[in-house]
Amino acid sequence: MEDFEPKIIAFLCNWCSYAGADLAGVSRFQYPPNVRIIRVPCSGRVNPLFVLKALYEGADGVLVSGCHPGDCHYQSGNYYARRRLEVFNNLLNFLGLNPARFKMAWISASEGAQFAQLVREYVQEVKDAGPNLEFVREKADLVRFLNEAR
Amino acid sequence: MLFLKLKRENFFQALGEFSEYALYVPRREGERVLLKETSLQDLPENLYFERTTGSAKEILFPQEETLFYFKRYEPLERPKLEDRKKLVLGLRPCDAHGIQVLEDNFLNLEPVDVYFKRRRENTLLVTIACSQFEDNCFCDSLGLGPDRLNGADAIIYDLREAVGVLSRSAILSEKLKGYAFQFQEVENEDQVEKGEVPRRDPEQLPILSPEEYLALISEDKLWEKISSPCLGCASCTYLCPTCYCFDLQDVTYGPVGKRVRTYDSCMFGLYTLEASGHNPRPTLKERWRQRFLHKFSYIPFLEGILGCTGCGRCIEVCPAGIDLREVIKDVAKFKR
Amino acid sequence: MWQSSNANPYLPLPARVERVRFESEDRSLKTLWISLLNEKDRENFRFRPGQFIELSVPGKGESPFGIASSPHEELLKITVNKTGTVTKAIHQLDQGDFVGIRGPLGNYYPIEDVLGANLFIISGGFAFTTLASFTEYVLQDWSDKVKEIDLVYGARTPGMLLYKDLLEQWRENPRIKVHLTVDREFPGWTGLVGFVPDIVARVDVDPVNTYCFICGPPIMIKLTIPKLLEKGISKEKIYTSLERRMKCGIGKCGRCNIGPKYVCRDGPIFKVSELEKLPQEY
Amino acid sequence: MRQDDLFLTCQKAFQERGLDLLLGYEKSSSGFLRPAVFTAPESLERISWDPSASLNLATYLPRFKSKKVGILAPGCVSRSIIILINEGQINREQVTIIGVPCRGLIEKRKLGDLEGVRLVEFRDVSFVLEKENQRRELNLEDYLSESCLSCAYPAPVIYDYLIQGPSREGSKGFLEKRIKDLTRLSPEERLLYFKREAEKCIRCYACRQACPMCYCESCFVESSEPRWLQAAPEPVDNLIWLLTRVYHLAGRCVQCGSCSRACPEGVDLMSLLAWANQSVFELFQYQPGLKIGEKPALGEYRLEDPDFFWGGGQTEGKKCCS
Repeated sequence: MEDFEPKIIAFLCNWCSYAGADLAGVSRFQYPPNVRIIRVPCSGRVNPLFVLKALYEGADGVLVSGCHPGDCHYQSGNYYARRRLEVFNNLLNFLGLNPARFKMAWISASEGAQFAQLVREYVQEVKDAGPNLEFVREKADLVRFLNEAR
Repeated sequence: MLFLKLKRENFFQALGEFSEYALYVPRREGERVLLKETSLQDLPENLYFERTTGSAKEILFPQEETLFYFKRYEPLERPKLEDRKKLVLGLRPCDAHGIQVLEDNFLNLEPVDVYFKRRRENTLLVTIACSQFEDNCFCDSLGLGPDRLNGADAIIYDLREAVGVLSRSAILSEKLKGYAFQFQEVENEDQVEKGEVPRRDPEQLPILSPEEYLALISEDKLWEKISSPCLGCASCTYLCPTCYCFDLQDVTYGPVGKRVRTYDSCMFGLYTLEASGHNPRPTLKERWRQRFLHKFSYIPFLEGILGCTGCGRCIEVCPAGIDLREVIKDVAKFKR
Repeated sequence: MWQSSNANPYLPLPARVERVRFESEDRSLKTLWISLLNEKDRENFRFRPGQFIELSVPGKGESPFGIASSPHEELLKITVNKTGTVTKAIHQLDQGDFVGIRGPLGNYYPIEDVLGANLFIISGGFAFTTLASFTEYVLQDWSDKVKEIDLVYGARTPGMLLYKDLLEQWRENPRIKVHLTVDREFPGWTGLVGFVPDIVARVDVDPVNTYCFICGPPIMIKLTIPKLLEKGISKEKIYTSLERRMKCGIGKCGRCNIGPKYVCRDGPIFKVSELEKLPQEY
Repeated sequence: MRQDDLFLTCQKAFQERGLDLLLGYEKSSSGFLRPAVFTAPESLERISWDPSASLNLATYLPRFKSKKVGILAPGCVSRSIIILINEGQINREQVTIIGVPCRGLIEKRKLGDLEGVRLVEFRDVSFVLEKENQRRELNLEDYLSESCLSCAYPAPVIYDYLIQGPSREGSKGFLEKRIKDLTRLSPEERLLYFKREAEKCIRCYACRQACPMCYCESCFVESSEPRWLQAAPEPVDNLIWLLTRVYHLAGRCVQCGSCSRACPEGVDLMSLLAWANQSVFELFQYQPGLKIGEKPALGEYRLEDPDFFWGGGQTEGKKCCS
């Protein structure tokens, strides 16, 4: 899988992680372009269904990142996220999903370098895991029709 | 109709004539009995098949079916019709009654449903007369009986050394003839030799006329009583051999998509919920009335046959233990 | 209706949106003019006022809409209220977009059965569509074969009245008496004020020789029928068009029935005398 | 437990509390219990309670928000009631809890070929079935639900009236062992196992409807905007449905087994549910349905909660099952 370029969906909180990603860009920290960012108001806004939906639609990995504990713009959103996503992550592991499919992180607005490092690490993790074939919706017939209809 | 008698070994040989058909029979998989493709060699010698967990409708009306593919931004559609020929062996007479109800809805009432039609034309349904009554089944109480042809193309009777086949399908009759040691045209299915058919004193169920049922439409107390333990799940309707209600949904992938037909259930609140928020069947009371009257009044009205096969699946699976036989009795008490 | 058994009744005919217009002041109602793409489909598509179509937005789904144009118009007209997934998608459509049409479906207002009589057409809100088609059709083709025509049409506000161009034309037309009403007083509004059932009660009609046609929200229909009965009009002479959640539109999918009648196949137009025998599920 | 004790206590509760209705069970023609709504004290003669019950009666409670309701409650049901109260679905004052002892509930599916027979009676550790005039005595323990074999609280946790009688001893083990066995498999094998289970699902939603905690008026699975998954029972779609329902029940499920018994296709729901609860317990030391006034585990937080996020403090001791 040398040339496998994973598609990763990143749900980043508006106040810290999104700003952190922005800083990584502004500071020209290099990181692979495999991440598609979706900005959310808070890591607490991330419904686990977002994660499942992303995988279902074909993402190879999903990253959720928010403010460090104690730094939430809304006081406590990330504490809730921490509980919920950990339980959710546990469930995914028990289900037998490759652990690389879902990652949770804390990135503050000043951690541009860390964001770049996180993405580098995570992209490599997903590359090692290979493409998501196990948790994606059945669409072979639609793909076939698309190719025929072209 | 042709009635044929074949020696057992000849019957299995005769099935070899259907090489262009995929053979489907009920097969046990863990806790469930499913209709599965199988090879001729794997058929049981005694031709005994367990009753399927789900109903036979899936062979002609699958839970999920693509009607057509389309391009989203260009006028292009491509219907998807299934052409696979199937020989389905080992279903029960009650399953065949269910098929008849489906045929009436999809084929006999205009307009014709081309998807169902194509499948029906490509399917040979050969049922086997029951050798015993199953748990909770009550076809005999509905006057249907475990030895009837109903909507099947042919039914098999166990005549000990021989196999009796009553066929109304030209294809089946033609192909089986060469293997039979005896065959004759018959007018009426009661004329044929059926071997040992299970008999019992049927439980007496008071089945009213469609009009009498319809007259109970506004007996709110009755429907409320019946529906009060109901949970509103769809296990009864999804497993029912005559429930044919469906939903249509679009599934997309980039610029293309498909329209998919899936089972739907009158027991769900969303089933009749209108976009405005108005729901003409807001509670389980109305939904139960719909489910019951559809089977016992509307289908008899529109199609001339009973919309219940007496297979008992709904009784077996109901998580609230609602017993349709008792419901039938309760309803009859309200007859005016 | 579908003539040939070989036709696939689930397959929409390809069509194109030719023109769109916001119909109401709050932009919740949008009117679309649609044409069938294929010459042959255009020839075969013959409808009568009261019938409906299933409009597909490919990828979003399908919904039923009453045809609002008169049979003589070249384009099909529908008016769509933005409420759910499909209607939201329809509101996003613009001139040139492709859609799919199945139909015409259902029965129609039986003009042949009511010749020589007075017509009393009653409607409220955006359910005016098929009755607008019917009114225009009667004025065009049957004007000399019916007697008096009264139209009561109401909306919440003047800005929510549909087809103001048509209403304007009819107001000039001596063959029809148009009673427009809104729920309450508005500056500049010179028409009637009050709910449709109350206005209906005030209109003077001949109870013996009048046929009524009602289409509106369920509550309006429920309140209007008694007013007509009070006038002495027989239940046999009141027609109403019903609305239900539909999927297939051809009496197969099971959900739109009221008793043994399917709104999509046996309706949507029923006599009140027929409805009486059915459960009150509408 | 004596039948007359049950009847008299329920009748007493009905009158003393001025109940509008009482949720209990009655015998069906096959001798197995089925839920029944009793609306008059006289009708209570039919009320019955034994291990052939299946549905968790608390499932019905949110339907009767404005009524005074009595309910028969073994341990699991009483815990469901506590959660319903804690989540604001019902008021403590409106429910009258008639605690009943519980010896575990039969999993009808385990009867296999015997299914559909008539249930004659329950004895101390066994029960008697009749099929075609043949009687068979079966050991109760062998036919109990998986959930009951791992039930820590068979006796009611709260009650207003209590019917005396022996309850099964609280025991953990069965599902815990199943989980352990599953975690010994490779992730690929586990995923295959759960996918096979999911393939059985016909999306009839009997599990959801039979669950007292699934009281949402609209469920994500039927949402059209956004549409999370298809209505068609595709394997991955089914998996998302099962998984998300389990996630929604993490730390709220009392493992009554009502959903599992309701499933017409025999999908293994209990493993996932038990795992979710076990996770919640190991992470937050939380057990659902034991205390009135408690918030659900995922509806609160503590500053010192374990933190396995990248960039967070803790990365060691991360529980993973492979």
